[in-house]
Amino acid sequence: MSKQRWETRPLEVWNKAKEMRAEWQKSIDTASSERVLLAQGNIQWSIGFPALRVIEDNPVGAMMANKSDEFARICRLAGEVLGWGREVCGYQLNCWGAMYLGHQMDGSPFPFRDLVIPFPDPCDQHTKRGQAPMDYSPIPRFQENWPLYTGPRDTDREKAMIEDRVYCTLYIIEEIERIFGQKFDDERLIESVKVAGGISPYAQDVSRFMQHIPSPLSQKDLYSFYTLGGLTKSDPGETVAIWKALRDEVEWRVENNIAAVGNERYRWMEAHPPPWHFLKYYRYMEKYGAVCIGSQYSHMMAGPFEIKPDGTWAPRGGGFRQLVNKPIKTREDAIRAMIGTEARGHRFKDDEVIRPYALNDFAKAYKVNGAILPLWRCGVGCTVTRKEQGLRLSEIGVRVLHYEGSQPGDRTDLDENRMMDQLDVWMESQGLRKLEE
Amino acid sequence: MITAGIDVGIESLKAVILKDGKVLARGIGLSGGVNRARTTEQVWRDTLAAARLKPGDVSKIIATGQGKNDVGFVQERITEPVADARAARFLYPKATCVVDIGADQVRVVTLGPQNNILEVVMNQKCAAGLGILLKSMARTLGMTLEEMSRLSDGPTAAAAVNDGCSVFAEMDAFSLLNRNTPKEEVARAVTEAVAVRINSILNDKMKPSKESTVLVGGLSRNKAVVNALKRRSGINFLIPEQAEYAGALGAALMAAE
Amino acid sequence: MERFHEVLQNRHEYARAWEKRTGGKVLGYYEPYMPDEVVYAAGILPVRLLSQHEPDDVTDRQMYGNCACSRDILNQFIKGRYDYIDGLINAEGCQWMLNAFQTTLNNKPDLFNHYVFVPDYVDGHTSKDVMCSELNVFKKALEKWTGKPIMDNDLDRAIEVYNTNRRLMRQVYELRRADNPVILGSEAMEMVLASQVMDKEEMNEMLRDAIDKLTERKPRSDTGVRLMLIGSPTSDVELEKLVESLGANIVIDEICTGSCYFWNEVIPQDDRLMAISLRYLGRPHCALKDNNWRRRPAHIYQLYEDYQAHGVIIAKQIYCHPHGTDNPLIWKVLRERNIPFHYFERDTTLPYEETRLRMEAFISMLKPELVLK
Amino acid sequence: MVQEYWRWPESSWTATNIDWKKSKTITAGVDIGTNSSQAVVMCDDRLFSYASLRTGADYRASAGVAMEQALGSSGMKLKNIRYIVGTGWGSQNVSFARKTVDEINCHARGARFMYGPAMKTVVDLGAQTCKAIRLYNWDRIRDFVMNDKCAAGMGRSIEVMADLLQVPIQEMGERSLAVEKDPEPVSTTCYAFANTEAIGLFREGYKESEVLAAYLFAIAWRIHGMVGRVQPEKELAFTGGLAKNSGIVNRLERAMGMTALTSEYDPQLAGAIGAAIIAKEITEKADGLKTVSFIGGMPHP
Repeated sequence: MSKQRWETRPLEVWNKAKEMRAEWQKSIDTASSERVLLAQGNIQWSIGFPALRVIEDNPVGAMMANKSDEFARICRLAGEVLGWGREVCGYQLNCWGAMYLGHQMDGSPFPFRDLVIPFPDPCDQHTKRGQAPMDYSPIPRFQENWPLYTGPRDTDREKAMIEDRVYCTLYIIEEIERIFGQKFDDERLIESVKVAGGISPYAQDVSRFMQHIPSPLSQKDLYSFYTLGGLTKSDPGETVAIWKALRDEVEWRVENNIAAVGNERYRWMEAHPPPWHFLKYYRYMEKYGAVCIGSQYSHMMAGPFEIKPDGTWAPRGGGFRQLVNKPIKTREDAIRAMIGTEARGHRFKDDEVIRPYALNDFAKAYKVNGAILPLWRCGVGCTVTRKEQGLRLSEIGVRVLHYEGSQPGDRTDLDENRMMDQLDVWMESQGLRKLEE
Repeated sequence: MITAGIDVGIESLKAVILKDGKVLARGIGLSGGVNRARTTEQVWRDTLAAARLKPGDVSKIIATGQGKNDVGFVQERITEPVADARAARFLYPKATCVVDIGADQVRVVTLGPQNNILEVVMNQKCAAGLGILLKSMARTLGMTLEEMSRLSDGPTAAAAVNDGCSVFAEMDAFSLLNRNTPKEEVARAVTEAVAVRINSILNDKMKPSKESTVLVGGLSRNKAVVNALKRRSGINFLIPEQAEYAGALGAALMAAE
Repeated sequence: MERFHEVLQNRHEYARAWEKRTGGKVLGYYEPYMPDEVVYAAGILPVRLLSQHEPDDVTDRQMYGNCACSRDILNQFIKGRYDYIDGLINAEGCQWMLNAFQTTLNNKPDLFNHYVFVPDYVDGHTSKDVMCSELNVFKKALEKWTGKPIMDNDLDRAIEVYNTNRRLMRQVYELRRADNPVILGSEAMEMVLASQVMDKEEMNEMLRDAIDKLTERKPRSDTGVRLMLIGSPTSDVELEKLVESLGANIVIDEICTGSCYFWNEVIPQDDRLMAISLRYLGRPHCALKDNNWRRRPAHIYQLYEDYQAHGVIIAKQIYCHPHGTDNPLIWKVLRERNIPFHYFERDTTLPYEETRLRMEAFISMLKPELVLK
Repeated sequence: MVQEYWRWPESSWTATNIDWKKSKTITAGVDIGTNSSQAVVMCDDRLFSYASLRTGADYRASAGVAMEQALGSSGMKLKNIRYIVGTGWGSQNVSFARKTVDEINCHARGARFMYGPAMKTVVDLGAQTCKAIRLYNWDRIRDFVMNDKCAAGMGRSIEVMADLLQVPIQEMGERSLAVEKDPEPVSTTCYAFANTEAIGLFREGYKESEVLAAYLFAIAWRIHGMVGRVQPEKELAFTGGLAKNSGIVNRLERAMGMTALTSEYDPQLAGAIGAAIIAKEITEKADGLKTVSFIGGMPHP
């Protein structure tokens, strides 16, 4: 085996992150016994309700797929017999399957939701998200619009959209106050908006550091981290602290050339969730000295980036980050600040839906040699324009590999051996052989 | 010096023994499914015998093909497209692209100016089962692959079967049979479907050039498929004789370097 | 009757002829929430892009995992079947169609195109305002493109034409409620499909005399079992024809290319665009837009009762995710109400034998005597 | 000549203790499936003879051959048979049949005949399609489902697998049961991918029995999901060719927590027997005799 070019060492912040994740999981499980409301969804302002905890089914489903093939399989079956089609997002199928079974992986009772506030998102699966618990037991469900349109941004066009979103949010808050008799705490909301604005600078730094060669982190590390911002809403202060710690450690790693992959000689990017039950292909690629520097999906916490006219790689702005400096006095101010000046959703997905070229900027900025773009046969938001992006990337000389599976959270129809073979072919056809057997 | 290449395919095994760029012997055998390791050794021994050589005479053996990891007695393993590319360059120095159509894989390898590879496109899972579909249809129609190829060679069929998926395609074929569509017609429809599949993979990334594209692999012996494919893609394929040995040849050439 | 069939079969020729005759422009659209009236008011012919069964070896390059409809529409564009289309509209619906829209534009960037945002939260208090402002933007875009303004009386005329069409179609559907209807499911479905690729004024004429003819027609006696069809949009009547050959008749459908297309009218008000927005936000919703209030099951049950159907066929396109996600509730409701139903998936090709088997069994399940007939 | 592991034995049988000349009504049923064809002759209410063979490309011919073999040396001629019903994928090709009936009704009746009045749910494991049927009264169908597309062609998958592992198709089931604990099922049952899947498992050091187990488990699981959609009752029976594969049936029973009813008849015959019974009912109807009558409406599921 050849000598490592760079030193590697585990991330120290990671243990702390683990604890926080565990705490969060606990807080969800104990919600009902603590008489705390449990909301299905992912919302920025939930902090305003002291006794409201929020859980999205994505991480749950991903976790299940990753931890236990068997349980995920049984859950999917529980959903299938009730008529769920294979097109349904694998996360949902896992999560709601567990709901139908009534227990979680570890046998503990399933935390049933008290209300649903689907996180608006261009992906159709999100649009209809959270209907399962609503159809299963009569609980209220609130929805917002997630405006979308093609072509250049048009602020006049977005006025009505912004008003609509502000109205909806305020309406939902009032409804929750009315239905569940909870008092909404404006102060906490305002504070949290500032905080939420506070995470992103750190997250953005982390993202920027990863342009360094050797990359200080790899996709695996990011996947452990990128949901933290969402996970620990209950204590924004803590979240900011850990992101700061992460930022500092990564900076230090960059200064001392601490690498994620010791023999980094090939950088590749991804788009969208990996097969959560089959993460070992990252390690497999490391045999070739290839490091995954992430994807727009995993750099999401930092917000959407773009290449500025002066050639630097910087966040695109818009969204609430833009307005945190403005004085925020009332609940409405805070909400407006969150929604920002742009109603048109601009998270990673729309960038692709609106213009398949977005990934090219990303590829250039991170100096990648190749890209592995999964084709999720039944995933909607996860598959749309994937092929187009492949073509665009190959135009700028990035080698593209597609592999096919059923769903990110679903083991069905992902042929692992075929995928391994494809990885070998892909690497060897670029003149790379395994460094060690 | 004497080198050898072994192509351990899904359906069949191919071996080539090479001496200074000259082929000494070829050997072919049915891949024995899970007993692939054993059958491969058998084929290898036969090929040696045909070349009147002892194992010791061969300085290097390289294996390729989807089952390459199942054989023990080789020094090295390379992936199929690399071998194909090497062979194509050897047979046609001007080749710019090589297409390998096999039992359940289609590989489109675009060659660069030197011996480098610009792009490899392999079919996705759901487009798999090309050779296998033909095989199992032949079984259903109660004819051999050769007969099927002969019968289905001709103008595009009036009837059509699903071109996205082998299983649906078979379902449609059964329906056709049930409505007493003549065997030939059904065979032709299935062949067309296979051609459509392959062509959509040819379209996938870099379009292969019309004149300097080499066609190899087991299915390249199937006249009907090749003609249907020519019709669809408008590519005038260069097909070497012994096209199915291309992989093994490529491996042997690599071993010589 | 046959005329509708012809128009549907030769829809491309029809549109070309229309273009030549009127010198007007043709807009293709993907989604059921497309505000036809605005387009029609601008003197443009809105044509719904429908799929057809054609071997497809080109779309894999740009698409993957899409439903057969969206794939085939792109396929037809690349193969030049739609060369007469001057522009594309995508009124937000499902993402596969958005994908088809995007990808087609990447192939033909010079086409006029516009994206109309339709609120997902159709019941929302302010959604109608968003929709209305979107229609305004759309109107302006069209005016800019055609170079002539859209006047209120243009809109009124368009609304009138479309409402008439809807009323006539309701009349046709009303005939299907009879104990043995004079019109078959396949014929009715062909009418609706044709109406989505035709000039509505011409369509209305054809409809009027078709209805006259229908009234003195003898009903068929051999299609006793009454079925309801729900599920993904379709662009052909193979299934209807099939069940008719097996002694059944589809008397009502709840499909975006079927009854949902014309079910409710625009209720006129001074703010024309608002009137139109309210119509589209109030229409029987497609599986995707049926979000919070879950109106769809109730609507389905209503139709089931009104048309005295014996059973329900749920036909879903493979990879049609809105219906894949909506099915569980539909199943639940149908089971609760003890309504027999059969669910199956269809693909580009409808495997004849398999489908026949399903339908034959389902029909004889509803009417066991048939087995011994 | 290479051994054809996928080929299953064809069979035919004639009752020795029945004198067909004495019986009142003789009826027959012919079931032309995509992979196998069966013909059955029934005298009054008893099974007289059957033949089961592989369907060729020419469905018409297969039907004829099957019928011929069923008549065998019994001296019975087609004209002796009062009424013949055809069923199965190729039912239209049974030229000598007076009527065709869909498999689902036939399997329901056939299973009723084979498994008796206790049975409430039939699962037909055919080569091309699988069906789960729920019955009420005597032979009325309350609800049924058929596999979706990606679960089609399981019979073919089994054949491909037999070829690949070089295991005779009749032995697959038993051999797969040799494992002490079932491994996770393979990710797909589609025959087009069977190759790479199985090879991969071997690479990971699986034994033959374990590969078989993983594969048959996957098939059983697929079917389990489908059967679940009719909310099966515990008195269930398996018919069709795959029902002979203990590896699938066993795992299915385990997954569903039920034990299937058993019968002395060959499960593959259910369709044909059902057809013959329907033929008999039709004749009885013609003679104005009372058939099992339809009592009440749809019961509440």
